[in-house]
Amino acid sequence: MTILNDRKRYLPALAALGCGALALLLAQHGFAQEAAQAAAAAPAAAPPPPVPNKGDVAWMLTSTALVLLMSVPALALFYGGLVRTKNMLSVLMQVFVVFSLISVLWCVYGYSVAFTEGNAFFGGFSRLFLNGTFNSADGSFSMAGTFSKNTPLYELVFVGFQATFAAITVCLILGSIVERIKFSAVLIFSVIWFTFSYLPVAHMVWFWQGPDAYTDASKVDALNATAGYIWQLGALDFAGGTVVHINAGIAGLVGAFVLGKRVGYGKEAIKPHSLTMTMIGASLLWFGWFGFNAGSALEANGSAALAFINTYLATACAVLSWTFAEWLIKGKPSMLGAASGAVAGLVAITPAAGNVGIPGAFAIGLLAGVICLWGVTGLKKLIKADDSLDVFGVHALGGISGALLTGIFNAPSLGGPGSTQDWVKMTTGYPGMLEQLLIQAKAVGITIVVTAVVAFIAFKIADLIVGLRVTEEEEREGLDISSHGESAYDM
Amino acid sequence: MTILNDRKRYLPALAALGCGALALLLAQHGFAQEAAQAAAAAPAAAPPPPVPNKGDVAWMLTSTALVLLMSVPALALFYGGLVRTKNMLSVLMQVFVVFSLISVLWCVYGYSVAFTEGNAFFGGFSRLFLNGTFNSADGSFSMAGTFSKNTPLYELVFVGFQATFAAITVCLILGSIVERIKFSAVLIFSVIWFTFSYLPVAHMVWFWQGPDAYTDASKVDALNATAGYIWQLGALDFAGGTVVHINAGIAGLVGAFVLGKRVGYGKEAIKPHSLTMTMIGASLLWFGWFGFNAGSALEANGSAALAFINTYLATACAVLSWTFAEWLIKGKPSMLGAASGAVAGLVAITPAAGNVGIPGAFAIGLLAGVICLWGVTGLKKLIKADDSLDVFGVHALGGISGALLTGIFNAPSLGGPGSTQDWVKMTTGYPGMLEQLLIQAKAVGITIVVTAVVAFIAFKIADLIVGLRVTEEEEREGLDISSHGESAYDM
Amino acid sequence: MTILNDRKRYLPALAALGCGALALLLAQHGFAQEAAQAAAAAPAAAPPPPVPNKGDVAWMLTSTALVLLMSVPALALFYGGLVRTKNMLSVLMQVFVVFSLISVLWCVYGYSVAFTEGNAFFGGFSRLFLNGTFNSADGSFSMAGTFSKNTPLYELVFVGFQATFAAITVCLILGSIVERIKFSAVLIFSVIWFTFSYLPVAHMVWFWQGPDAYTDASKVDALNATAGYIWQLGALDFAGGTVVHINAGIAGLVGAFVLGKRVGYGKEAIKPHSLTMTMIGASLLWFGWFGFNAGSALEANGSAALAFINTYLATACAVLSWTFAEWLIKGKPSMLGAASGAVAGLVAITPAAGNVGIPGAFAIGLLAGVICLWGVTGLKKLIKADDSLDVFGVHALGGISGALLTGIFNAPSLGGPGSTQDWVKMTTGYPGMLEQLLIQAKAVGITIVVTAVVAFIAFKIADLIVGLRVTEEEEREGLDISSHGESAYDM
Amino acid sequence: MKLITAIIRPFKLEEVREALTQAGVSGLTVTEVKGYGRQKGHTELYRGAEYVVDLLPKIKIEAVVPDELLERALDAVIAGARTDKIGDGKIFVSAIEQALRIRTGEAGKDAL
Amino acid sequence: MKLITAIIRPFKLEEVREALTQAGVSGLTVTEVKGYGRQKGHTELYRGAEYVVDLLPKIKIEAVVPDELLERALDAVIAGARTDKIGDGKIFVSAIEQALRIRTGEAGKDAL
Amino acid sequence: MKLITAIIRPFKLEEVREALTQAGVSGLTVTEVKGYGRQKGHTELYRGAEYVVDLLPKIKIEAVVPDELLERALDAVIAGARTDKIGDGKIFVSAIEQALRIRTGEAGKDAL
Ligand SMILES: Nc1ncnc2c1ncn2[C@@H]1O[C@H](COP(=O)(O)OP(=O)(O)O)[C@@H](O)[C@H]1O
Ligand SMILES: Nc1ncnc2c1ncn2[C@@H]1O[C@H](COP(=O)(O)OP(=O)(O)O)[C@@H](O)[C@H]1O
Ligand SMILES: Nc1ncnc2c1ncn2[C@@H]1O[C@H](COP(=O)(O)OP(=O)(O)O)[C@@H](O)[C@H]1O
Repeated sequence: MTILNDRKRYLPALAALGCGALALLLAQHGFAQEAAQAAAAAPAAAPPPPVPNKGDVAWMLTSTALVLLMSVPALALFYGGLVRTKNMLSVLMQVFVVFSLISVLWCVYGYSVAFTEGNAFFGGFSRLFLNGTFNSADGSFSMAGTFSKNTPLYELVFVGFQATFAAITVCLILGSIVERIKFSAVLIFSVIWFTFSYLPVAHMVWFWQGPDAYTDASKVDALNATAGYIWQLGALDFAGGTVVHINAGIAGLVGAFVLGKRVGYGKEAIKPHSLTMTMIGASLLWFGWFGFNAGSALEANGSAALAFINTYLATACAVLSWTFAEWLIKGKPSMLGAASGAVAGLVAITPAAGNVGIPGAFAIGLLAGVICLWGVTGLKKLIKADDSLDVFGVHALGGISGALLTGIFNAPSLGGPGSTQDWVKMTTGYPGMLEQLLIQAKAVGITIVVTAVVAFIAFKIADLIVGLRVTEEEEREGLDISSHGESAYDM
Repeated sequence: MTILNDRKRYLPALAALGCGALALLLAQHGFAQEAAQAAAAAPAAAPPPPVPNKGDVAWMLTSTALVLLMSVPALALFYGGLVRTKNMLSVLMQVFVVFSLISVLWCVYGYSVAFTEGNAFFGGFSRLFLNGTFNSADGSFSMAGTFSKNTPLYELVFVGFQATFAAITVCLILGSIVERIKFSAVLIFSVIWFTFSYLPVAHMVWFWQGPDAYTDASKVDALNATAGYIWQLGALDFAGGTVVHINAGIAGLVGAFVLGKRVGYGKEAIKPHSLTMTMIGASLLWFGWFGFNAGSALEANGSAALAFINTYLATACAVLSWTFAEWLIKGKPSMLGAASGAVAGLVAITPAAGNVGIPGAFAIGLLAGVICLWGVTGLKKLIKADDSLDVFGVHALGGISGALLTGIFNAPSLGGPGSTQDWVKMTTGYPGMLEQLLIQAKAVGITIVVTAVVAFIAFKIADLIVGLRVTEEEEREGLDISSHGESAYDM
Repeated sequence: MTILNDRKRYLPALAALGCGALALLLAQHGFAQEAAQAAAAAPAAAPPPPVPNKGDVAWMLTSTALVLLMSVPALALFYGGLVRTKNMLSVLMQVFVVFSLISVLWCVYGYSVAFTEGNAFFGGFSRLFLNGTFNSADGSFSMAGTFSKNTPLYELVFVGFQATFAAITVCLILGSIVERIKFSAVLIFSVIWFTFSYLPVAHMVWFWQGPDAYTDASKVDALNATAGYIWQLGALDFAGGTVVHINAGIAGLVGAFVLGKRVGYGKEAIKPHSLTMTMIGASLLWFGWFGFNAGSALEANGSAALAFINTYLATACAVLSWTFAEWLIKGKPSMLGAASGAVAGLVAITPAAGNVGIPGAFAIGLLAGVICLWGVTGLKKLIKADDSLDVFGVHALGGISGALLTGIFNAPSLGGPGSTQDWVKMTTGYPGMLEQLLIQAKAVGITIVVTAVVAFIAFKIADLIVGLRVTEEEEREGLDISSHGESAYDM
Repeated sequence: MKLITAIIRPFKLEEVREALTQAGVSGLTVTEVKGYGRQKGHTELYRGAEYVVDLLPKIKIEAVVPDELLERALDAVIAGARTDKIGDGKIFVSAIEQALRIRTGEAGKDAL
Repeated sequence: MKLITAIIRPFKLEEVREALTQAGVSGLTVTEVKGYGRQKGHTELYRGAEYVVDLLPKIKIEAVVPDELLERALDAVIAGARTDKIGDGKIFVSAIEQALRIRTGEAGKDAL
Repeated sequence: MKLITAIIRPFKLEEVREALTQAGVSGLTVTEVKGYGRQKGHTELYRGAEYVVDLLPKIKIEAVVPDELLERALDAVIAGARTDKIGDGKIFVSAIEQALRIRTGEAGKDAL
């Protein structure tokens, strides 16, 4: 007992130490930056960098705020409504703190590791503490590329936008392990998995040099070679089918297996305590997802418009297909079904958003609703894990379906836009349905392997350090009181 | 009993069939589009179309997301909080699914029927399945006009923006008929009313050829003749006083009459189960309404700015006037009153938003609060229908007041901007107060007649097919359990 | 008793009278405006004013809507969740109506007094009823300056944006006085404090002539002399550390003292009735605060990007530091702690948002969490007032910390951008750490004195007119029923 | 004095309360309860998880009455609560030895 | 053994509980109830619909006590719950034939 | 007839209900209550304010049974509710003088 208590105390103490270290680092950093700026002052005499379009900036800031909203409160409410009253705050808390933690780590090293040049799997450390994004000597900002030439964006905007992606991805996993995991274990797992699964997958899928680097055909191969491994394969993932949903969905499933079932699972009725909250969550997810998907165009352009309408339409289609399928099969259409259908549609259209046309949105939406309904009913029974809030059935399955269907409906013959084949001349094309499908499958496969292995190890490490589960008594009492000393409601 | 059950099962089966048919259509469509694109390839040699301003795109995407938020979750919560616990999910579900259904139908045929050329009452079928909005052969997007010359917008953005209008309008009606209507009846009614009331009214009020078509005085009459009937009259409806609020408000009243009163109405206490939810809903409506009204400028320009501040100011005024009037008359100012005042102000300023100046916003807001307070108290007693959540008292009455007051405060002498009289030279003017008021009244009258007739028929058809009401026992038990097999709360 | 009742009735009657007077004023105003427009027609022949960038307009409209969201529903929910069920609606109502009231007063005279030229403490009356912002004769809009030359913004957009600041500031105060104050007293206090504390402080801190006026070094002194007193000192307050948070936080504390403690305070358990609502509120505050802080750049530019990422990062840091500190000290990390940490971080980064670099955001966030945790625990015990929802501990303390730290981390040597020293040549600099810190301290001091004195007088006046507190019996029953005749929940 | 405990359908509360008042009962106490008995429950389905709910919402009314009022009060409850369908509920009668009014300290029948 | 059933004002719960503990009562059970009696209710207004609410929130405390503790316990409740205003509530006493502690199977006074 | 009142742990409800049904009890009524007794509560902390919560969530089951079923029913409750840890709860037995089924007017044992 005493040892347990000590362990409990140990973690925040460590964290406090971390804060102190951080403060020191920052102080150093201040001076280091000064030096860096002095050095940077010389080449600043070059012609002024192109200025971001204010419409793009407006849209990307809005999008970033929208994606933040997707985690807090949207995902927290979607998940929180599905657990029992006694665990409500623990879910809200896990999402709130993990979101914050990953956001901070993103600025400390995550962004650098994911989005600067390194090898095909990991980036480098040149942007630690976001060093170099703002030059305090001359007030200038560094620029990030978009998907159009001569269309820069403040790198800080890109940093913020991507931070919300990293943070929500880790939060998604929580749905599989709620109502029984220790809060300290959640934090330890999050740090490890973020570092060794999210960052490399994001780097593999999304890191490349940007269009402006591709000035000449002769440079193409060398430039491509510096890009992420999956990017090099030619995989299409507009807003995170692999990076976000498959990545999180598989990790969640692993967590459900490693943790074991909740006390009473399968015997007692474990009912959602507030589907009202779940509906609010799902609705805000839909709202915020416009930032997630259409924001992934990085500009307020036609691609954003296409991603936007696809996100809208596919989601509405998935609501209908889940609702009608459930009505047909189970006899009654449920609100939780409609809300789940919306999320399924959103997940599936994520990799496809700007990569397919209207026919793709119809098809992906209608299919996603039915596939994920099967995921949380039929498939769930086969798997026999207590994936508490169906992260696997919705996010992994929806993500995989979406990733593969993107390969198909990207085809211009099915109304899709194809993809840029030549970044020097900016021409688009489509390698062929089988080819693209294979590439997509490879991307899916790699992601699954990486996240499964890393998640397993991360959970095991957390188990070693603090133990994964609360005691049965604490679980019975509810995590709100036992882990956080509060009650969600006093009405 | 068996027949009833069969009927119940019949609907989702039909829907499933529909999905299948859709899938087939889409496959065809893919090929058809290819052909169309091949054909379109030739004239594509013409000079490149003007590019939308990214600030406009950013604003319109944001606005569209905001209007989506107005339905899910805002309206759903505003309504849901007002019903009893046992019917909470049924309200959320009706709004969620109707919103999705209409959004999909909008993309299938609604947009085409409302916003392409046809006659003065209905549009055509050239944009079925949004055909032609994105050209997958060359990656180009079709453009929609705005209210300024040479200021195009991606047509897909306009499609999405308008989709949210259509969808929320049908959802508004639900407030009159909740707590007793069958879910299947809701869906059947929605499809019919949307097709035969929303689409023609939208076409009549808002369809015209856009400013760029008006290149020459000689073309004006011919161009005007292709516009919608009410547009031709010269009616002013900035964001949907007629199309949205009167249209829905009258349909709701008809529904309340046709359905009859809720069991226990007037005898038992039928109290809101969560005014907290209603307040959240009203607040999010206010927030989202900025997209609705200021987005209706279709640009991030001065007109949007004017519509924005008017939407803000009139709403605040209506909150005050409702609150103080209620305080004076009933002895206590209520939160539900303040929230209702906000919605009343928002409804009334909708047709006026960019069509009046600051004095108009003050006046319309202050008046709307008092008028709609009377609508839900005095007038309600006269009407004797169980218009459950006061759709008529707030939306129809507020919409009518707003539509008429728009005619008055549009006058430059009262600080209003007048309206564009000559689309060739882009000059504004004001036909005179009586004239404009008469035009507005005509628009109101036509809308009332169309929606009343269509709503009546649509409810009767739904009654014939599946029956309108659940059984008394189901109503007693609550629709959440009897229609959807779930409970909103388990606390 | 009768007198009391009469007094109760008196207030809404007065308000109604006010509405009538307003209507008359408006009618007059219509004509006055016509005359003004005729006069304005002549100089209108000058070259057309520069047109606002649509990206800026899009961003500022979005930001304004976001700040509105921060009051209704965000702040209302954050506060409402913390009170007992029986007072939930009274909190929602106070926020909703005070927000509306101040917004209306802002348009009537507030904006004019705060943001037009007068003396160093108060502005003038040239913009009463927003007169002159829209010219209905020629459809033109007046322009407001930003912080860049030749970058105008529609003045109406600036009016709306600033309206939300004024309104939320008054709402913030409510947290100190809920659960016992009379609704009528709230309104009277609000009007007085808004007029004599908010308006002068806003004028002192934020009023200046804008960059375009600074055309020539010779004009600088004369121009500076027309600016607000604190602006002249050279104080940095990006988005309202002094104007909003210190201003409100101190007023709240005064209110807590003047009103006295809640019945049962310290004896009975006064627990939050729904931390779920508080979490939703805190999350929406975070979301909306991006408009508040990044919108305060008035453009979609690099400064907005910097303010955005700082707002994001500092908040996440404060969540962590509060959480870990509480864990360490109290044994358990709480959801209310995490949410409070977020608000603390947001408050502290407000004056700093665009005025510091990334290192500043890290430091301010980490410190704010710990400082405000002490504010609501240690310091609170010392003060012995029933500052019910810790407005002082979070907003005043966080605001003061933020204001001072802004002075430090503004230093380019610590990664900060410095500030514009010469508005003619637009060059930046930094006066030195001690100097800037002293200026910041002066700004803080002046604000504290003004708001404390005005708040005290305003509460006393409200006490004289209607009395401050409800009866003990009404307080026991709860304000929802006793003051507003409603219940928040009926589940 | 007797304690009447009636388990009734929620929507019948108002009718029963009125009937009891008419019968001369001066006060009563109401509790929200869940009942299990002959009345069939319903099924709830949350994604893959199906639950049979057979605890149904009921209202419990407790009224202490003087002996002479017992019969009239029982009739009143039955009159107000009856719908003739399974699940209408039960009435239980038990003895109360003492009753006190807290405000005045009155005891026995006077306290009711 | 006797069962003391006290209907009191919600905000008096803590005081009554303490008074009972002081008096030697070792356990009790608390239920949120609604009460109807002499105390006047209030009016609620939702847009056009006005409702008179005369079921007021009360707390029901049930404590089983050995006979010898009865008087002291009754005094404790009264001391803790009294405000001298209408609506303070009632106390009812009835007989308990048997008491069991589930954990140990102990019976009678030992089970309390 | 006897009224069995059992105060048990919330998560034991289902087991107790099944055990009672097995024992032949045909109906019962369930109330959410808060209990105070030997079982230790917990501490809650809201910013600076710390509260010791010693009213814990419990479930009250009331079942009226014919005398001959009493013993079996008591055994059933104990079997279903026991965890051998403090806080398992109590069972109280009292006499019911009369029982009526509202739907049919049946009285006595037939009404159960
Ligand atoms: N033996 C019992 N003891 C306590 N409560 C009972 C008992 N039997 C039934 N009840 C209560 O009465 C309610 C109605 O009983 P039920 O058997 O469903 O219908 P009916 O009253 O028509 O026979 C139950 O839901 C339960 O609350
Ligand atoms: N005859 C009764 N049987 C059961 N409960 C009663 C009875 N009379 C009153 N009560 C309860 O006692 C509460 C207080 O009673 P009331 O008549 O309002 O005031 P007082 O206790 O001061 O006489 C009521 O709200 C009700 O819950
Ligand atoms: N004298 C009593 N009267 C009524 N209820 C009691 C009494 N004593 C205990 N209880 C109820 O029984 C529950 C369990 O009692 P407790 O003393 O905590 O544990 P145990 O039952 O193991 O002795 C309490 O929470 C309370 O609800």
